[in-house]
Amino acid sequence: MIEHHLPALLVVVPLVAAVVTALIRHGIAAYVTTLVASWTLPVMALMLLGQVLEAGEVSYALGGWAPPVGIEYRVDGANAPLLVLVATMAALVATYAPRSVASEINIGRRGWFYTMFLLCVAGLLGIAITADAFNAFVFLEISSLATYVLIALGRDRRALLAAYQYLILGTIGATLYVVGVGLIFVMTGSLNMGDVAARLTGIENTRPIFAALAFITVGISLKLALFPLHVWLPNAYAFAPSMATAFLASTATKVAVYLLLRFLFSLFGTDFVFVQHPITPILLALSLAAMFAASFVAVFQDDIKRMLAYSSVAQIGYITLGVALATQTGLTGAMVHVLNHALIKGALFLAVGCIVYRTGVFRIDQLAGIGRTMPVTMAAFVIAGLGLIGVPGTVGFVSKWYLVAAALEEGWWWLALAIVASSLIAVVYVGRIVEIAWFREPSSRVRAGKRLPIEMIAVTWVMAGATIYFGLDAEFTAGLAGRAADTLLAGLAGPG
Amino acid sequence: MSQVAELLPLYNYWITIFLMISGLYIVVARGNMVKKLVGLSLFQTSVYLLYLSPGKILGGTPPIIAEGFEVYSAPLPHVLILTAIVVGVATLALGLALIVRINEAFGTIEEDELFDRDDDDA
Amino acid sequence: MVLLTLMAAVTVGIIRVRNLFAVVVLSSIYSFLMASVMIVLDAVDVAMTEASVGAGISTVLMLGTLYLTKTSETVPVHTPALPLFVALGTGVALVYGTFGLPPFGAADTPLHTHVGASYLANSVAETGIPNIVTSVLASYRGYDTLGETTVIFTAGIGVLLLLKRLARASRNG
Amino acid sequence: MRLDVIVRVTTKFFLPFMLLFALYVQLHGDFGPGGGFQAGVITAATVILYAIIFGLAPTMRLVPPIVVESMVPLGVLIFLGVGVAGFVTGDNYLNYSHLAHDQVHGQELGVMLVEAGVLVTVCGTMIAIFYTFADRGRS
Repeated sequence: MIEHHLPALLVVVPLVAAVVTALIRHGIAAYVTTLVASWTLPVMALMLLGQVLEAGEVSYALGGWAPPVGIEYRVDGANAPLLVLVATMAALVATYAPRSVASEINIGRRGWFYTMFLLCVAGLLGIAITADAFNAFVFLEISSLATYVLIALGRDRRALLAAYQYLILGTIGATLYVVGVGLIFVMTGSLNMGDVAARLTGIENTRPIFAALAFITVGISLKLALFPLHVWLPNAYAFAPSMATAFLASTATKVAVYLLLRFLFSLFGTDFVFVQHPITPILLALSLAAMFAASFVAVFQDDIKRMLAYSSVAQIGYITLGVALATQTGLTGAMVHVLNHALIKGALFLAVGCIVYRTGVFRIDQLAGIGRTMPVTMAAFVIAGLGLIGVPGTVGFVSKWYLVAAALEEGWWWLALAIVASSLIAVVYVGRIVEIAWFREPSSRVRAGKRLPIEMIAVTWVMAGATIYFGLDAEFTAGLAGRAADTLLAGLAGPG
Repeated sequence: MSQVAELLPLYNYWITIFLMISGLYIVVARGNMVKKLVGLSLFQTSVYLLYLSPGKILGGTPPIIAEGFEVYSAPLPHVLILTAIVVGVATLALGLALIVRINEAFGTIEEDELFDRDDDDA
Repeated sequence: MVLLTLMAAVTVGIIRVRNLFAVVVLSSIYSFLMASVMIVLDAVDVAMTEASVGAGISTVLMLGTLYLTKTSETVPVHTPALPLFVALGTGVALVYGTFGLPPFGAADTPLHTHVGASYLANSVAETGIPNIVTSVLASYRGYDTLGETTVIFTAGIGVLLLLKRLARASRNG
Repeated sequence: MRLDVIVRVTTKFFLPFMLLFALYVQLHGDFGPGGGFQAGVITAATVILYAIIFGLAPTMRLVPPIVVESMVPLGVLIFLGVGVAGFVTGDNYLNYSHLAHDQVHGQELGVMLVEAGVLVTVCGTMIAIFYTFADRGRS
């Protein structure tokens, strides 16, 4: 019985928890609620993944109204891994959170801070699971509004500016998305993605549909921080509270990537988007620009969180690169990098959270000798950093392997070289941290500080360990990613 | 009236587009944060027209079933726009709250001045 | 049509005027005009909401903000070339897109024949509610409305988090 | 707040009618334009008008902030609860069909409850936001 309702429960449970935390307000009680609720999520997401692997896809009609009249939740090979990712990250970050939050958020605000976190989780899960274009917008706004608040609660006053900037750009992005959906809606009369895909056949080449494609792509690109539209991201990540940064960096942009893929492949169809229109060169150029320019900027950052944020922009470039190739291998590479980069960035930001908790230091030059005073944390940082570079044996290598393979399949050896070359820039910025952390005398700022709580180190290490585990045994993640690529390429218009 | 009816479709969309461009222009060009938010809501409101215009049937009535009426306008766009309005006002409220806090923290709500100050901090 | 022209005029006003009070008042007028246009378009529920939200709540909130901050805008130092380009680019894309749209006021567009028709045909029998907007809002697409309520909830708690003064201990930073 | 006595008297005269109108909009939403959202805004407007005319402190005594702030999540909780009731009656989430003895009544009941949830949240949020803005300006 309960198995049948899992798709709805996955979103409703964090919503109920959010409401409960808002009602009780008390910091500790709210935290316990958050922890319990967020640990039920990965359980449910894994059960759903099991159902998908068994049955192919799971559809759930909300309100009992069959789509397209009602809103449908639909889990298939493409979004099931993403749901597992978001749910697991929510649980891990919630476990990590209490003392980190206690050190950064005023006691009077803690209860509601968790409310915002849960709303953000519910919003992201809602976007990932829905098969209704407008419903996706509503949940996009839930997660966005919650994100703005989370960012604004950072300790630095510039956090407010970062949140404001993100609010403006995020709203523009969401509005452009709504314009695109509106055009599709007028042309097809439907909002359900599968139904739209079926009804689009035959009228693809009309102008409104092409305009809709443009609006939706640009709108979502703002959200996923595609290269020239990434301006909000570095500040947002740099000034948000540690725990929020770790969660957002590993999930928010990934969900936006998924939504874009859903539209490009499932809804408009691979043929229409990539064969008839010059999307591939544009996306390819932007991806390459992101990989090089953002990596390059990352090298010159003074603030460790900003450095990692720019590195995120660069890594999103790798993901869109795989998308631009629009082949099975390329998409597999993109999807596997979605999962892998989430693990890597999660581990890195959690490690930074540990450093900030203990020393309060953000600036890279003040981190001198931190490797000697916090060896356990920094070891995790370095392992994840190696993943960022793409050293064999880490998850980063798996992603790059697929991307290079996809590039070579097309016969574009220069692209394969570019992928390897841009990884070398990552060596520079990760190497810089290693040099400062281990090969300099510890400064007084790094020596002093509180004891690090066990749960923070433990979660950081779970994440860092995962980057190694899935790097050595890539069967699981690559298998899921390959399945996702198949599902996306098959489109929704076909049978089923 | 028939001439008006012929002109109306184009006019509707032209105004919608004009409003959208103006809204977007205000958001991107103006440095004052309150004005930016006004522009943002202009931008959002213009989208409402884009949804509602195609839903109208000439000679139709609002979608409330009653005797004596046969032709009704499409109800679904109305529902979507209701939701969009709500989302818009929620964003506006949050944005204004942020502006108030920014004004307290920095003493200004002009972006140009703010970025100058930001450089001093760094 | 007259209303639409008036709206365009008000928009020009909003762009030009630098006194923020005037801008807020103009945007309130704009919302009323928008609500009138919505009535013409048969969207009575939406018009009611726009009038109460756009002209009511938004105006109150903006005036509250102005009271807490400043009321006039400084002259921008940038040249408006880039913004103009962005805005016009969007406009061109839209003009391009709207040319293929079905004609205004026609009854045989997909919007009316597909899902919309089934709501009109079945609502009274299935839900007993003659106002289709209500039945779609609360039942057929009730989940969207749940999301919408959650958006309000998020914004409400968010504003409280940002602005509510704490009973004890001042915020650091 | 020394305002003209005419304003005060007129406001006092109008307030009950505004509340009554909100109730009408809420309950008549099935047949005419209106529903939980609009009614919530009108109700909130009544309180805000009272606060503007008679001052914030008396309004906060009449409608305490703690009540308003609890209304915000409470409305969502009603909505979510109606949805969960769908599970209990053996249907999908937010399916109201079996809440009452037959489908049409079930739907009507469900819609009414959901609209009530919307009213509570919207009204609570609007008043709460107004309070915080106004309160911020007092210092």
